[in-house]
Amino acid sequence: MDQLFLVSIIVAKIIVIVVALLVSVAYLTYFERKVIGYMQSRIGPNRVGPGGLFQPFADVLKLILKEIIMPTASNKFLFIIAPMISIATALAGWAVIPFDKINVLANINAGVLYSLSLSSLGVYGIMIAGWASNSKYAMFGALRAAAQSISYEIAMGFALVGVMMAASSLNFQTIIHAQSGGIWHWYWLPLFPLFLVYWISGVAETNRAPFDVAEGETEIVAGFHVEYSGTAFALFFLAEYANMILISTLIAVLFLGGWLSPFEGIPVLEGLFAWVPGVVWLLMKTAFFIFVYLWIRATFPRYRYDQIMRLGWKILIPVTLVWIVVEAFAIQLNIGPWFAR
Amino acid sequence: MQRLKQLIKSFSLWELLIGLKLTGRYFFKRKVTIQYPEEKTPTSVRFRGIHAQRRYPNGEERCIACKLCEAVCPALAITIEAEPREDGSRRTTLYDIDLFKCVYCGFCEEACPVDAIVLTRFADYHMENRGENILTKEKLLAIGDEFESVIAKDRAEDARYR
Amino acid sequence: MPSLSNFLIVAALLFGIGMAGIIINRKNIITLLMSIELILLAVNTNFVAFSYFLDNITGQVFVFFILTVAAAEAAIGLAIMVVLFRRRGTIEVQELDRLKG
Amino acid sequence: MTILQLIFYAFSVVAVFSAMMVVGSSNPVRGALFLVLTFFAMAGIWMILHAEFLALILVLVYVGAVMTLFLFVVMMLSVSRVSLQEGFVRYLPIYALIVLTITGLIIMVLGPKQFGLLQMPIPALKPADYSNIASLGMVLYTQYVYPFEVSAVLLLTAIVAAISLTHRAGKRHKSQKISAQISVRAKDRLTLVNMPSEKPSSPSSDTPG
Repeated sequence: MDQLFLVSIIVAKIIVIVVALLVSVAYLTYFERKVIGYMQSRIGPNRVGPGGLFQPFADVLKLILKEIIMPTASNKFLFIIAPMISIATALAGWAVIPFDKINVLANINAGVLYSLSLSSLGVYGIMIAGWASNSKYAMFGALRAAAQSISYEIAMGFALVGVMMAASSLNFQTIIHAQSGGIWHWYWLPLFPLFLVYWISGVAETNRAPFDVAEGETEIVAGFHVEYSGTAFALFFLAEYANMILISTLIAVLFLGGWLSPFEGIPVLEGLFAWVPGVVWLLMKTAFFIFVYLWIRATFPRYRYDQIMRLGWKILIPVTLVWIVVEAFAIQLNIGPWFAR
Repeated sequence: MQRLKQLIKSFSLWELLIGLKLTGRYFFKRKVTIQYPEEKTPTSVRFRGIHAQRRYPNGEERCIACKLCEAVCPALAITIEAEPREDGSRRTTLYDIDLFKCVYCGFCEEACPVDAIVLTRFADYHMENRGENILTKEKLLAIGDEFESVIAKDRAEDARYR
Repeated sequence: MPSLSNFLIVAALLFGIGMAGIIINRKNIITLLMSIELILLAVNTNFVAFSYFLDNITGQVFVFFILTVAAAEAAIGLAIMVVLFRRRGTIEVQELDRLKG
Repeated sequence: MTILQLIFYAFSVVAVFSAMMVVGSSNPVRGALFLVLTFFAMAGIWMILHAEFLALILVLVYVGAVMTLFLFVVMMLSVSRVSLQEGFVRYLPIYALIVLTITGLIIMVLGPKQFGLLQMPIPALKPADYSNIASLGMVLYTQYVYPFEVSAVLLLTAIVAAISLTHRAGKRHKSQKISAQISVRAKDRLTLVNMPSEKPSSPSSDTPG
């Protein structure tokens, strides 16, 4: 009975997280259209509801009512299962994210490793979708996504290695605690190159502009999801945006101190903002990175495929390697203020 | 030295930051969106929208079937057939404009010796069924009747530049 | 908690299937490589199971090394396969009967 | 039957079934996808064995990287379908017999009689602050540090080998070779051939009639 109670609590937590996530994904699409509109001197959607606030619901309704078209020569089973894999990996990654000092679904020791391996699984949805569609463009998209994901995972992993070395732990809560002591103790400063590399490869991992060659509309129409429509397409869409939020949260946790207050260690302000719950700080940091996602999308043109590969292998990976060595020396020689034990 | 400068520039993502600054500035700029069905952008008196045929103030149609517009039309959108009416005056029996072919160049209006065919300033029209793209004489005259005041005013305003 | 023999039997089944894959399916190299991966996975499972039941972490260290070697093997094997396909236009084992490139 | 046992049996059924599909499927892409499923299920089983680091590494390295590479190569080479080779059906019983015998022997040796819970009791639960990763790292970086370095070198060798095998110094760009251009002489490009001029056999045949 006791176990049952425990399980039901966990299920309730999962439901809360998933519902909150789905709502924020819905409003992220609205936010994206608004932000990009504003950057292009437009005002974005404003017809459905006050200021277009009900636009996401209209979109969802449209996508649900649409028919799912199955290409005749496709592999039916894989065609259906691919979007499910995408959304499952995107949602499962949230299990280890700490929202607060105590609120975390699964506070496991290998949290960083878990989230890294799940983000590497995300590409399977894309590859299976591309292959099962039996379409040339989808195939191209899948191949591009596979190559891109392998290349950028390495840079991403190395950036994480830097964080793990600095915090000497793979547990998210320990990593956050290791960053306590004010904004200058967060890892974005001592690990600045890794921070940048992690951000860039995070954008690449989620297949967002300017690294969205897997679905580049101008070259391969929509890449891996050309053949998808209706709810199946909506799942891909959902997965992409959930991944965006996940990456933003991860970078906030790993490099910007997660739920730590930015006013820590500042005499007056610290007391003034002590009442703010940690999750608010985390959400604000996440929102900032989501905004940067959209900002980048509104600013930069798409990379050419070989340029993406060159950036990943010849620039990001060497940069991380160099900085890991520098960091190792700093840790070994006890160089303050960050690496002193 | 030049190379070093270049290297520092590219590793500090300088040019990317400049790009971000530009879009960031536009984020706060005044928006130029027009709420279309409620608001419209101002149009010129020379705006070339949907076609219309005009009448004289006494109700007689102006077109005399000289076929100059048919001859000048670069898209071959105009088809005219004519024969003398009972009172002996020459008038069209068929005057069709294919809106799918029309390129809205306004040459027909230029060519018309009696200011019969004109392009109005109304551009938001639509078709729902096949065949509605053909503007027949009746439709043209109806459009002309509807907007005659606007058409006359526009022509008067533009007259001194013609 | 399942007993050690349960884990070992699953590993043995995987090993047998992998071996069957190598013996029976001699048509293309990809399946051969995948069968080898299966066999390695079975061996690794044995190591992990014994490591847990004997309460000795060394078994996991060995799995770590085996994973490293297997990853290297897969990378080089695939590279060879790509080169082979480029040269010969096929990766069927029985058509690769000449000793020159 | 406890929940743990249930999970174990579920994972092992999935693992064995998908392993059979890896060997049995005629389409390499499907085979690779089933292999992914096998790895996934086995990672779950390793998780039951409290080897969480290795389970996650298995997912990260194998499912995330190696199998993606496999799929990439298989898709790129487009070896779509392999027909069963001739003689396959004839020899299948013999092969199956051999494989089943060996597997059966192994299972007999490893059965519950030798490695049941009585012979191999479940070890005591670790304290709450025990970290599988930390203890693994402790052994790896002290006792096995040289093998660790050697495996790093091995991986480096694999990188170099894979790149040198598949790298084609492709023509990336077109460029002028100015030295070649200015050293060209007219007679290299143009050959003048002496040949007798032809005359029309009957001049009237050309004129239009």
